[in-house]
Amino acid sequence: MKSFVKLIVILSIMVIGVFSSRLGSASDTTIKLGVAGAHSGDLASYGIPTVRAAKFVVKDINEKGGILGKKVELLIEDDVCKPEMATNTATKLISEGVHLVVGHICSGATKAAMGIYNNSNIIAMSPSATNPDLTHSGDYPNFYRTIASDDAQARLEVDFALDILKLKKIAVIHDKQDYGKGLAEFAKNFLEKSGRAEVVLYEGITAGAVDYSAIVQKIKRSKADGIIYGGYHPEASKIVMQMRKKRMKTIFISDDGVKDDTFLKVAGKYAEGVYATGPKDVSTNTIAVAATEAHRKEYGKEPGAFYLNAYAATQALLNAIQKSGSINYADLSKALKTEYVETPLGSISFDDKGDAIGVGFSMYQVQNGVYVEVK
Amino acid sequence: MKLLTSFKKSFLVSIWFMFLTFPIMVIRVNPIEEIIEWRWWNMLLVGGCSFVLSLLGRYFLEKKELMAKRVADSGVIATTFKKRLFEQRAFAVPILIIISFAAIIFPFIFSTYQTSIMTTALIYVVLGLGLNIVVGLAGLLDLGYVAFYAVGAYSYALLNYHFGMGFWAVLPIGAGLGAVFGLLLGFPVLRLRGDYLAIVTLGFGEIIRLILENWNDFSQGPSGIANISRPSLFGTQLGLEANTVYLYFIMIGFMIFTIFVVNRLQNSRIGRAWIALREDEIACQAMGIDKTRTKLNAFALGATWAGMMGVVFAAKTTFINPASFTFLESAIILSIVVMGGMGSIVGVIVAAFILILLPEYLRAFSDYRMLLFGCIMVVMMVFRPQGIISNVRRTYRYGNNKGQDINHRETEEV
Amino acid sequence: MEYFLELLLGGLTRGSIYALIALGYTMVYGIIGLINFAHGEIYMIGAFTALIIASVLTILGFNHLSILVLASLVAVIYSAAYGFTVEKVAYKPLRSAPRLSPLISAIGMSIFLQNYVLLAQTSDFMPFPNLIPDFDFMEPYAHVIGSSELVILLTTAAVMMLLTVLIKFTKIGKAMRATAQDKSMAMLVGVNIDRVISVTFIIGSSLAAIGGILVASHIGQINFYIGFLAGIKAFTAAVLGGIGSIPGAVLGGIVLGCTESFATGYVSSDYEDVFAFTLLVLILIFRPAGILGRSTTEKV
Amino acid sequence: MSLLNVTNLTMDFGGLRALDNINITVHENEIVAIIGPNGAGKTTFFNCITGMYTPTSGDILVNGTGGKTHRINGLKPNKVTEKGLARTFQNIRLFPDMTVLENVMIGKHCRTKASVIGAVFRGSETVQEEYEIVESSYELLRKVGLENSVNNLAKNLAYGEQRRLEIARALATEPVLLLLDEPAAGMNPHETKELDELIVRIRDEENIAILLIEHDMKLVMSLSDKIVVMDYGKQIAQGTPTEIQNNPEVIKAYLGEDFA
Repeated sequence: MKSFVKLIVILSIMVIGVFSSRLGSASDTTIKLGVAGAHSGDLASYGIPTVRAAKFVVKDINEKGGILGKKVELLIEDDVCKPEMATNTATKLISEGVHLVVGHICSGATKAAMGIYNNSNIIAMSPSATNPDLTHSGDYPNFYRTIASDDAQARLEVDFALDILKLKKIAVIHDKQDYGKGLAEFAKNFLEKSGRAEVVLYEGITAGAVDYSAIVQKIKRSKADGIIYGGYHPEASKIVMQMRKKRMKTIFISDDGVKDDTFLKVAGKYAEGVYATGPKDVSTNTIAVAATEAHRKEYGKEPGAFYLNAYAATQALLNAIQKSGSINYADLSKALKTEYVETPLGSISFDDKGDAIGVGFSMYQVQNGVYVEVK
Repeated sequence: MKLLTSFKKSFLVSIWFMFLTFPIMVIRVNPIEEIIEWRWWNMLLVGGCSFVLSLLGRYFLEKKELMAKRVADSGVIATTFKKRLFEQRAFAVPILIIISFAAIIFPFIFSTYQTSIMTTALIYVVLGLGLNIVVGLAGLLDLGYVAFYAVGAYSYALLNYHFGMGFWAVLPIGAGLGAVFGLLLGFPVLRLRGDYLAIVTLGFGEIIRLILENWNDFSQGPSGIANISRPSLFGTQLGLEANTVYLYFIMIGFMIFTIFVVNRLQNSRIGRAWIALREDEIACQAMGIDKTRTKLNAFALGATWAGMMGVVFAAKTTFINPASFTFLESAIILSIVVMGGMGSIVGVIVAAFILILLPEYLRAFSDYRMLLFGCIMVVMMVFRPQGIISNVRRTYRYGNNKGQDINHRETEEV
Repeated sequence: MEYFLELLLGGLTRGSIYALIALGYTMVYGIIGLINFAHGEIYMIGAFTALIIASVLTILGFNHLSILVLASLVAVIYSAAYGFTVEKVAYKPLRSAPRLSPLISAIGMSIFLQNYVLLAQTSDFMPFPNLIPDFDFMEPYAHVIGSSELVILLTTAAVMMLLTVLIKFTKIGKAMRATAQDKSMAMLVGVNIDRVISVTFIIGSSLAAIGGILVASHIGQINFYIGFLAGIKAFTAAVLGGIGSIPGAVLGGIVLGCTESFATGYVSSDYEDVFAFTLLVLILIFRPAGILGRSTTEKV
Repeated sequence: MSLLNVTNLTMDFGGLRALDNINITVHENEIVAIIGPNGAGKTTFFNCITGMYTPTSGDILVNGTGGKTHRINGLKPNKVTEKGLARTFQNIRLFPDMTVLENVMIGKHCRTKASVIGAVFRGSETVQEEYEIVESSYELLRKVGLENSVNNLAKNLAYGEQRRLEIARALATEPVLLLLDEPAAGMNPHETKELDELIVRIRDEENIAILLIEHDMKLVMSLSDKIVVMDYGKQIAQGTPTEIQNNPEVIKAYLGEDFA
C-alpha cells in the first residue's frame, strides 16, 4: 500500500507541475520576450552570453518604465542546441504566451524551431545562427538575425586571400560542425569558381581531439601558402600553435568563431599574424562599450560569444514594439524593416530576407597581441 | 548514541566535501584579467548541504536494509501495490481504464507543449521497449542503439526531400532499413561478449553519425535536412496544433502496438530463447538453440523499432541533423531500460517517462537542470539497483486443462 | 620518410594520452568489472584543478618551477580524492547489484560532474597556463617534435614503469592482482577488498589527472566537456588492448593514436574516427578479447 | 544398434594432448560410465562430442533422430543437440532467473518451430504448439519429481533439485543419448539413490541410452552396463563393472586403495 501512496504523491506532483505551468500563462500585462538557446551541454558557452545580454537590455528598459507602459518579462529556455529540444522549447514558449523570441543559438535548432514560431506568427531573431538558408531560402519569413550569414563571411575571407594576400595554394579546413563546415563549403566553392587559386586540401578535423599534429603535417605537405579555417577558437588555437611550433609560416585566415580574446590568450605569441573576420569594429560605439562594461561589472569578466549581437537583437525587437506600438506580427515586421535602431553593432535595420543591414564583417589581424582591423 | 555517531559521520562527510569542492567551487580565476575571486559562501553551502544529505542518505539506506531484513526474517512478503496491480484482475482493470481515459483526454486539456513533450516521452517509451529486446531480454549490451534511430530518421528525411514520400509510406521502409542495419551490426559482433560487444556497438553508432556528418552529398552534412513534412491524415495536412495531437495519438497507437508485440514475443519460443541466451550462453547452445540466429533476431527486431521511431522523430521535429544522434542519446535509452528493470515492460515505460519528462519539468531549476538529472540517475540506481520494477516471470497453467492454453494469466500485460 | 616519422610521433603523443586515461579504465574494469564512464570527468577535473591552482599561483607571483610542481601535485591529489569519492558514493552501494546498474550510475555521475564544473566554473574555454617550457636544446628539432610532445612521451613512459613496479612488486599491487583474478578467493586469504578498490580508483584517477595536465598544457585550453571525447577514446583504447590488461591499455592507446594519425595523414581526417572504430571492430573480430587480453574460454 | 560410435578421437590444446585415441561405443538402452581421476579428460571428451570443442582428429558418429548416421565432429552444439545428443553440466548451468518450467521449455526449442511472426500473431498452430510445450514440459518435471516447484525460479531450487532439473531440461530436447556430467556430485546418499532410480527409469521408460561421468563408485558399479576408464587423456580399460573391478591396470592407476 505504501508504494501506492508514493505513486499518488508522484502523480499529483506531476499534475501540479503541469497545471502551474499553464496558470503562468494567464496574464498578459507584460511583454514576454523569450530567450532560447543552449544554456547547458557542450555548446552552453555560445548560449549563455545571449541570456546575459537580454537581461541587461530588459533591465534598462524596465527601469525606464518599460515599453508601451508594460514591463518586459524574460522567458529563458534551454534547447541544448538540439533540434528536438528546440521544438519543445519553442512550443513551451508559445504555450507560455511569448510575444517575441531572441534565439535560437545554433542554426540547426533554429531551423527546427522556426516552423513552430511561424505557425503562431511569432518573430524570432537570432544573434548567432549564420546558416544562409535561414534568410535566403524564404522558408522562414519570421526569422531575423543580427549576424551576417556564412556566405558573406566566406566571401570576405576568400576575397581577402585572393586580392590582398594574393594566395595561390589554399588549404580549407573545418571542424565538421554546422557553422565551420558550412563556412568552409562556401569558401571552397568561391575559390573554385574564381579559378585564381587552387584548393590543395579540403578536410574536416574532429573538434575536441587531444592533438592535431597529423593534420598540421598534412597541411605542411600540401605546400599551401594559406589556410582558411571554418570553426571555433579552441581548435584554431591548437592548430596555429602546432604549426608555428613546427616553424610553419603558413598564413591562417579564419572566422568570427576565432576572433575571440581567449584565442589571443591561449595562442599567445603564436597568434601573431593570424587573420580573422569579425563584426565591424565597435570600440568607438558607446553602447557597445557600456554593454561590455556592464557585463564586466556584473560577472567579473569579458562577455562571451555573440554577446553584442544578442544585445542588438534584444534592442531591435523591443524597438520594433516601441515604434509600431503593437505586438502584432505584421506591424512588427514592418517596423523591423523600416525603422533603424541604435545598437552596439551600429545603427541597424533589416532587409526583406531578415538579414541585418549595417551589420557586416571586417578583416582583423593579430598585431602585438590584439586584433586590429585591416583596412 | 546511534544518532550521535551518525551526526559525527555526517559532519566528517561535510568536512570532506568542503575540502573536495574547494578549488572548483570556491576559487574562480580570470586568467585574462588576472583576477581571483574567492567564493567562501559556496563552501558553507556545500558543507551544509552535504551534512544534511549525508544524514538523510544514511537514514534511508538504513531503513532500506531494515526493510529487507524484516522481509527476510518474516519470510512472508506483504501484498504490495505492485503485486496486486499485476496479479489481481479486479485491481488492474480499473487502473488500466483510468490510465487509458487519461491518455485520451490528455491532449485536449493540456497545452500543445505538454502534448508535444508527452509525444517525445512516448517515442522514448517505444525506443526503450525496442532496446529492451536487445539488452533486457537477450542480454546483449548495445551502446550504439541511436544508430538505428538515425537510420530511420534519415530515411524519412531523405526520401521526403528527394521524392516527396509521405510519412506512412516511409514508415515500413524505415523499419526495414533499421532491421537491415541491425543485421549489418549483428554479423561482425556475433563472437563478442559483454563489454567487448558494448564498445563495438558504441563504435558502430559513432561511425554512422560520422558518415552522416561528413558525407555532404548524401546527408547534407552537419547543417542537416529541414522542412520535413509532418504526417498527413488521409492525405490532408493538419495545422500545427492539430498535428501535435495527431502525432500524440499516433504514438499512443505505436506504444500499444509495441507493448502488444514485445509482450507476446517475450512469452514465446523466441523470447524464451533470448532470455536463455542472456542467462547462460553455453547452456543455451547445448539445449539446441541456434545462438547466431537468436542474436541476429534480437538485433534486427530491436533495430526495427528504432528505425520506426526515427521516422516519427523526423516527422515530429521536421528538421534533423547528426547532432541529435550522439552517444549520449544511446546512453539515455540504455538508462531507461536498466532503470526500468531489465526486461520489464511496465518498468521501461515508467523509466522513460521519468527520464524524458524530468529534464522538461526540471526547467524550473533552469541552470541546475542537468546537474539534478545526473544526480537523480545516481540516486535512483543506488536505491533501486534492480530497477524500478523488477521483471516477474510469467507463470503457466498446466496439467489437466485440455483444450487451449490461452487461459493463463499474463503477468505484465498492460 | 620524414612525413611518416612526423605522423608516427604525432600518433605516439596522442596515444600516450589515451594510454594514461585508458589505464584508469582498465584497472577499474580489472578489479570490479565496471566501465567507469565518469573516468573522463575525473580527467577533466584534474585539468581544471591544475588550471585553477596554476592561475592563482601565477597571479600571486610564484616562480615557474614551483607552479609546475604545486599545481600538478594538487591536481593529482584532488583527482584521486574525486575518484575515491565517486566510488564510495556511486559504485560501492551497487556492488551486489545487477551488472548494468553501476554503469548507469556511472553515466549519471558523468553528467553530474560535467554540470558541476560548468556551474561552479564556466562554460567557456579557459586558457591553460603553459606549464611546460620550450626547451632550448629542443630548438634544432622543433620542426619534428615539440617540447610538450617530448614531455608527454617521457612522462608516460616513466608513469608506466612506476605503475609496473607498483603492481608487480608492492604488497598492494599483489593484492590488486589477486582481487582482479578472483575476488572471493582474495577475500578469503585476507585481502581487504574495499581498500584494494579504493586504491585502484585513487591510482587510476591520479593517472587521469597527469594525462589531464599534460594535454591541457599541450593544447593550451580546457573546458568542462573535454572529458567526454577523451573518455570515449581511452575506453576504446582499453578495449582494443584487452580490457583488464595494463600493458594492453598502453598498447591499445598507442595503436589507436597511431591509427588516427596515419588515417589523417594518408587518407583523410574527415574519417579518422571511422578508421579508429573500424580497426577496433576488425581487431575484436579476430581477437575477441583485444590485443593482449586473455581470451577467457569459459570452463564448461 | 550402436547409437554413438567414437573412433580414434584425439584432442590437442596447443602442445598438450588432452585426449589420446579414444574409442567408445554406446548401444541402444545402454548405460555407460566414464571414470577416471580428476584431469583425466572426461569432461573434455564430453565437450568434444557435444560440439563445444572441435576434436583434432578421429570420428564421432551418431545414429540419431531419423535413423540416419551423422558425423558430428565440429558441428555446433545446437546442431549436435538436434541430432539427438543432450547433456548436463558438471557445474550446474541452469537459467537461474527463469522458472523451473521455462527451463524445461527451453529444451523444447529445437523440436518446435514458432517464428517471430508466429509469436506475434499467435495463430492456432502456435497456440497448439505452446500448449504442447507446456504440457510435455510439465510431464517431464513430474517424472523427475519437481512437480511442486514448477513456477519457482530455478535459482531458488535446492542443489539436488537443480541437478534433476538439468536432467529434465536435457530430456526435453528429445535425445536418443543422454550425457550426464557428474550427476551425483554434491548429493547425499539418499539423493544419490533417487538419482540411481531416475536414471534407470529414464533408460527403461524413454528408451534413452545414457553416458555418464561419475566419481561415486557405488553408483557407477550398480548402474552401468559398461565402464570406460580414462587416465591422462588415454583410455586404459573398458568392460563390465566386474571386469573393471578386477582389471589390475585400473586398480593400479585409479581404484588403488579402495578396491585392491
